Amino acid sequence: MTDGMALLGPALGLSAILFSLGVAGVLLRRNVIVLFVCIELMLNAVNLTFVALAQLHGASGQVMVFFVMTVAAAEAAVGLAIILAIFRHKQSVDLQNINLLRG
Amino acid sequence: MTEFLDSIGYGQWILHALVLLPLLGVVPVLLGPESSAKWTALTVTTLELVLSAGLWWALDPSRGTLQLVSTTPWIPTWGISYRVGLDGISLVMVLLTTLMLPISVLGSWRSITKQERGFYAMMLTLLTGLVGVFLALDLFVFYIFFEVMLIPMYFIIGVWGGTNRLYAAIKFFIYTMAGSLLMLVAIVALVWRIQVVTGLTSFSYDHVLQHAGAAGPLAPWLFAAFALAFAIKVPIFPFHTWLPDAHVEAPTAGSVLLAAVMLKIGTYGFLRFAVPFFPQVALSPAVSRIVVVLAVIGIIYGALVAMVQPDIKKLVAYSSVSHLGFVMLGIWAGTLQSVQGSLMVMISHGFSTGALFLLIGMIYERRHTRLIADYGGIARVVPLFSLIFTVVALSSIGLPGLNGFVGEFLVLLGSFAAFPLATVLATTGVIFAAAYLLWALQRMIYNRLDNPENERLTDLNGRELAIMAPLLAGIVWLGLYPAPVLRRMEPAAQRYIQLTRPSHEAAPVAVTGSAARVRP
Amino acid sequence: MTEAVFYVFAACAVATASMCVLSRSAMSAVLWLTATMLSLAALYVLLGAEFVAAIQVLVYAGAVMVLFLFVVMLLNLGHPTTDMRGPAAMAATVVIAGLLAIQLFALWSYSPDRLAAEIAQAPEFSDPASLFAAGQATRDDAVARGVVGAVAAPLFEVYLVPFEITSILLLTAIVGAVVLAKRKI
Amino acid sequence: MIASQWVWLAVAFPLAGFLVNGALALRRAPATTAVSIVGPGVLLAAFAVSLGIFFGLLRDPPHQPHMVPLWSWMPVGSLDVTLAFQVDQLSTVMLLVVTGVGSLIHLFSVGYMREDPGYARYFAYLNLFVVFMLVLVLGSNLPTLFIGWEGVGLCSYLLIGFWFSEKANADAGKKAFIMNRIGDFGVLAAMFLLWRELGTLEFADIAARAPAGLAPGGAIVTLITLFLFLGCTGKSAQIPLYTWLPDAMAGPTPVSALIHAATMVTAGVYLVARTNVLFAMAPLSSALVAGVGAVTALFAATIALRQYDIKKVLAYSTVSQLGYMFLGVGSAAFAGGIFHLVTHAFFKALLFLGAGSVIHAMHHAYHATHSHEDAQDMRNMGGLRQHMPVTFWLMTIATLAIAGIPPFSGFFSKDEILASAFARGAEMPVYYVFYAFGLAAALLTAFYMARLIAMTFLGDNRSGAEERRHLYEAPWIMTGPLLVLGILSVIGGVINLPVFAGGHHALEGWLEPVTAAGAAFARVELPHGSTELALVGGAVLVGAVGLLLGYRATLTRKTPPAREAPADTGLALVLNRKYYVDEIYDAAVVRPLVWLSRVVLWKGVDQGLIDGAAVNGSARVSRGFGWLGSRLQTGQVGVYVVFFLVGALWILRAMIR
Repeated sequence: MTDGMALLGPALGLSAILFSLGVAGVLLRRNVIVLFVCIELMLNAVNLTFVALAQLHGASGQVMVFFVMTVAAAEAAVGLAIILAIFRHKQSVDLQNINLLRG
Repeated sequence: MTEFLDSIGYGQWILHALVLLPLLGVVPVLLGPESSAKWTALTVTTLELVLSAGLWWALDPSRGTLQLVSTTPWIPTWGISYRVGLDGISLVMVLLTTLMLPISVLGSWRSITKQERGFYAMMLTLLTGLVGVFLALDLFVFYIFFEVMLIPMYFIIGVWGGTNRLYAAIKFFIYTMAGSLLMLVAIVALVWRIQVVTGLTSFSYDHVLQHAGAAGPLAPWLFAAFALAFAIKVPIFPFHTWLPDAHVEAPTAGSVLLAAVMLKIGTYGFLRFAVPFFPQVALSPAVSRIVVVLAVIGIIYGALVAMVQPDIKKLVAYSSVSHLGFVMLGIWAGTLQSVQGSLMVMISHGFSTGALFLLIGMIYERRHTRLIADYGGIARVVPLFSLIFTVVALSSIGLPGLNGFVGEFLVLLGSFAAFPLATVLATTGVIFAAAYLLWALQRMIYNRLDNPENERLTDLNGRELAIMAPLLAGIVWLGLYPAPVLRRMEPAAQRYIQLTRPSHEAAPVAVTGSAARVRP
Repeated sequence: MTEAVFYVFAACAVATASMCVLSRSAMSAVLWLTATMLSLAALYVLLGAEFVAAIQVLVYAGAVMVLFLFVVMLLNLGHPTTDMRGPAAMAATVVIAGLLAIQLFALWSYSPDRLAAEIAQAPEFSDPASLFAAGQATRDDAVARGVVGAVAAPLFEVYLVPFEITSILLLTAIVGAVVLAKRKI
Repeated sequence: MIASQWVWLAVAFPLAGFLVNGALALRRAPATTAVSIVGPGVLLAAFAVSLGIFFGLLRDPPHQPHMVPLWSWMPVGSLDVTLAFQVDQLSTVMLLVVTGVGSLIHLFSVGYMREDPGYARYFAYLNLFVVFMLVLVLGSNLPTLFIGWEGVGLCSYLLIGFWFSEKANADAGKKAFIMNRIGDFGVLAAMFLLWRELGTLEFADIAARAPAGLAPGGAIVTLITLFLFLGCTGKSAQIPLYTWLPDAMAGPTPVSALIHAATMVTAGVYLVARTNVLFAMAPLSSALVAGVGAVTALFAATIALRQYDIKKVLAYSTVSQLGYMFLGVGSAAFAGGIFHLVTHAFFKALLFLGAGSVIHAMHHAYHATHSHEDAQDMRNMGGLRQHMPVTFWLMTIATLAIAGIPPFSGFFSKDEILASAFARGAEMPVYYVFYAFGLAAALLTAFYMARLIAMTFLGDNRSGAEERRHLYEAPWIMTGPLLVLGILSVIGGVINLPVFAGGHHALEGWLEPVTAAGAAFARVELPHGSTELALVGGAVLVGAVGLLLGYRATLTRKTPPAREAPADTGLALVLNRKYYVDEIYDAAVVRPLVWLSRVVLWKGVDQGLIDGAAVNGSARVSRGFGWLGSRLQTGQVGVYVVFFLVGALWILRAMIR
């Protein structure tokens, strides 16, 4: 048992708080960019979980964090490009004005 | 002939060849140029016909059991094997199929002008499905072929059909699919029940047939699922409304195959699967009563509705409902005469309705209308067409001496002992049949020629005569000398009766005491 | 000592994340998030993942967040009044996020001992010691080969194929982003 | 003399003729000469075969029919329907009548139809008809008979609608076929019952097994015979299925002579005689047969009184005479019925051909002057005796024969039927009523026939001055057959001369082996002595009075030509419109059926209920669900997130304890 292992529970709890904050942001905000920011926050919460559990399970947890970061980077790039395209079209980043998925 | 077939090992490879050949034929059709697609398709289907002809001799007519059975393991863990074989009933159905295919390819010769490769590829795939359905002796394989033939037909109607083709194609597809999915559930449930009892998982027809009693209390439900799938296919009133739409919208070849072969898969399914698996349910008084009443309703209802159709294709479609009612009546009556009669109706309906659709297709190519009212008096300009149309219509009416009569007569004669009242009512169908077809005949080819567009009609050409010739020959041959066909089918029909009513003697039932007194 | 440092950075992370969610302008939200990431990087160090912490600072807080800032500035949204949703959404947020927090916060009580006990009860896993052994092996590895080597070994051995796929994903994302963002190609 | 085994030749000749003529008909170029030779030639050959067989039988009358199996038709288990002919006394009589009278009518047709564009087609049909008619009378079992039975119906259909470009003709053909089909339904049902009860469909076996296998007078045998008789009413135009026969006159006149007078329509009588054992065992059915026959005889005769179309008169006369035949066979006088069948074939064929000759002349006259008057309307005729003396005299002979004036053939046969009905009255008094009906019908028959002759041949000519110059006697190819039929009409009675006329009921004796089975159950003892003479005298008197009345009633009044004739009123109108039976059938059966099919079944059940409600209904329900689902897709990401999170919470709740 190292020091870090005692922090497993608190780390997981912190990750829960951060994740819930991210969810709250997604629900609360209408600005698409802020939405993205909140999603990044949620991803970071998950990363924290991975790192915390890596103490038990081995380096796989840390490797996962790399993958998450890569995907997050890709997502940010594409997502922001989409926001740019939408903004050009609608002159707005407000979610209420964006309902292309309407059935 | 038998020696020759033995010498080339015919029995070992023929069934696989019949299933695979059309599928292989798809490749050159798709890869070749657009213009040669129909030639390739014609070659392949004709080859298939020639190959299948040998089955007539390869089958031992003295035995009613399944012959030329060949089994190849496929998915052993689920007890699924590719298992094919045939008896007298499958034999005639396969021959009917392989005969109809080259004819329908020839019938599409001029009428299919767009995406010919796709069309003929579909036709060949359909042939594989149809032949496979009649040969399959494994429930899983049967189900697969059952679906395989559905998809090409969907495209044939949906792509090369008439104006309202999408509605018809989707209706056809969903109707059939609804039934066949239930059937799949029933197949799996039945196999599962049998596995519970015998400890052996097997979709093999023989195994399932032998242990179908294991279904126990599930039997009525399983039978209902099988029956619904086949009833839609037949179609039995009130599951028939896909048929007129599909027929009207389908191109000629589609209508021909639909009527001549695909409808028979429903009745074949009853004969091969549904009734032999669950005879106690199927032939119980309650179910019998329902089926027979529906069959008689189908006969009369189909005829009456056919009578008032303004569209000649719809008329023939409804007449199919009527004819297939006879088949159902005969299957349920369960005497040798009625079962044989049902089989004869299946065959002769293939010939006469197939021929009717071909003829309608030929005249449609010239006038581009199917409305009866648009014709009239054309016997004067197209005498050959009129002659053949009349003969075929008469065969459909059931004129003795032509093929339609033999089956109907045997069905009714055989069914009378079992269901006297229903049979008498069904017999009135012959009156209505005369009414609707003769009325249509009169309005189309007799009367005064008062539409100037009809003046320019040209009579049948050589290709069209070549299409009709084998059908006409069959119509007359089956009408006057059906004995060889009847003898081929008799052992299989006997076996069906033994399977379904082990207690009864298969010989014609003399119910009353008076007849028994007369018999020596 | 370690625990005290942990709670300090944890408090920082929660505070900055809250500011990020609540701050009015997009610009400040991005900046607050960057602060959260830096706090998390510190926590990673405490949890024994030094290399991840470095990457977090360099790539995440550095590169990705700069991308966000670029876009925010590019759009030049000015100072919007607010983009908060109405009271109904607020209530829904409180309910949903609250429930989620309560559910997830159950994880707080997870200690290695409890985990070991639960795993031992579950019939599928035989030996909890084998799980913890993997963690111990990593730490030993880090001592032997350095923090980078401990992560690199599994990354290029076990996860080689996913790693390569990730590179293709990145390439696709680049192309996609260019196609989407350009007016005309 | 020809052995019975060669009887198939009699069928094969016309069949070959049909094939040759059919092939010629499909060619564009007419082949009049070839058709003229082949058409009647094959019939004459068949007649020669028939004669040979007849003489063979005459020399050595068999007690069992000679069976000539052709091939096994429907072998299914114990049912083994063989296509087989049987040659016995009854079938030989029919064979002779069909081929003999048929030959004459074929010859007549050469003259009558020569100029028709469908000449080859006509002979093809006619030959085919003979094929089927021979199959009908020769068939040794019911299914074989049924081939012929339906086959003649088909040919009748084709020949009635021969000039199919007229809707009325095509209508008439269709009506004939469908009405016959109603009757065929009866024959089929009877077959099913027979098969169930006796296990056979062979006539010989039926005759052998029925006495033991069926209860005499029982419900089963009554039902069988009723079904059979339903078939007979269709084929032989008895009430209630008679209305097709008058319409059938739309066909060429020789066709009316052959099919609708001499041969096909008598098939019903033949069938009753063939299955005489069944009818003899079912007195109730026999009474019904006799009753329907008697009523039809009288009913049709009344209609014939007020018809103006010469062929329509003869058509109703045929219906009426067929009624007589059924009165005969219904009175167990099977031989008597067949006797009348034979003599009727002679004189009615003669009448029709004579009428054909008249129509031919009138048609040519009107054609020459481009007039569109009706060549068949008797009001346009009159005084034709001067122009067509041969036809006139021959038709007069036929008239005397049908009116029952001795010594013409009709006298003997009609008298025998009436006497039989009278004799049956001793057992069942209702037969006295039938007898009275028959006698009344005889009076009316004489009346309308005299009217026909008087309107057509006597008095002033009303066809018009111009047309009169174009009226000629028919050529020899037409008058020749008439002459032969005339001779037969005179001497035809000789085949069954009664005792009082110095004979010994030769035909009855000849048919004895066939009718013996029935005779075991029902036998008529014809009255003897004074009763017999009184009956005979009464019948002759009635006939003579009828003739006289008809003659006087027609000639004393001036008949205006058709175009100037005042409309009929009152009873005459009712009779002229045939009691409105066609209209009643149309309103009571045809229209309701079509309405039911179209409005209720097709539009209502099929399109409305099944397709509309059930099929498209389920489609609409699923589309409804789909619409509901699509309403959830607001396009607002926040809403999706809420859904997503609620689901995630739900799953978490299950996972985290």
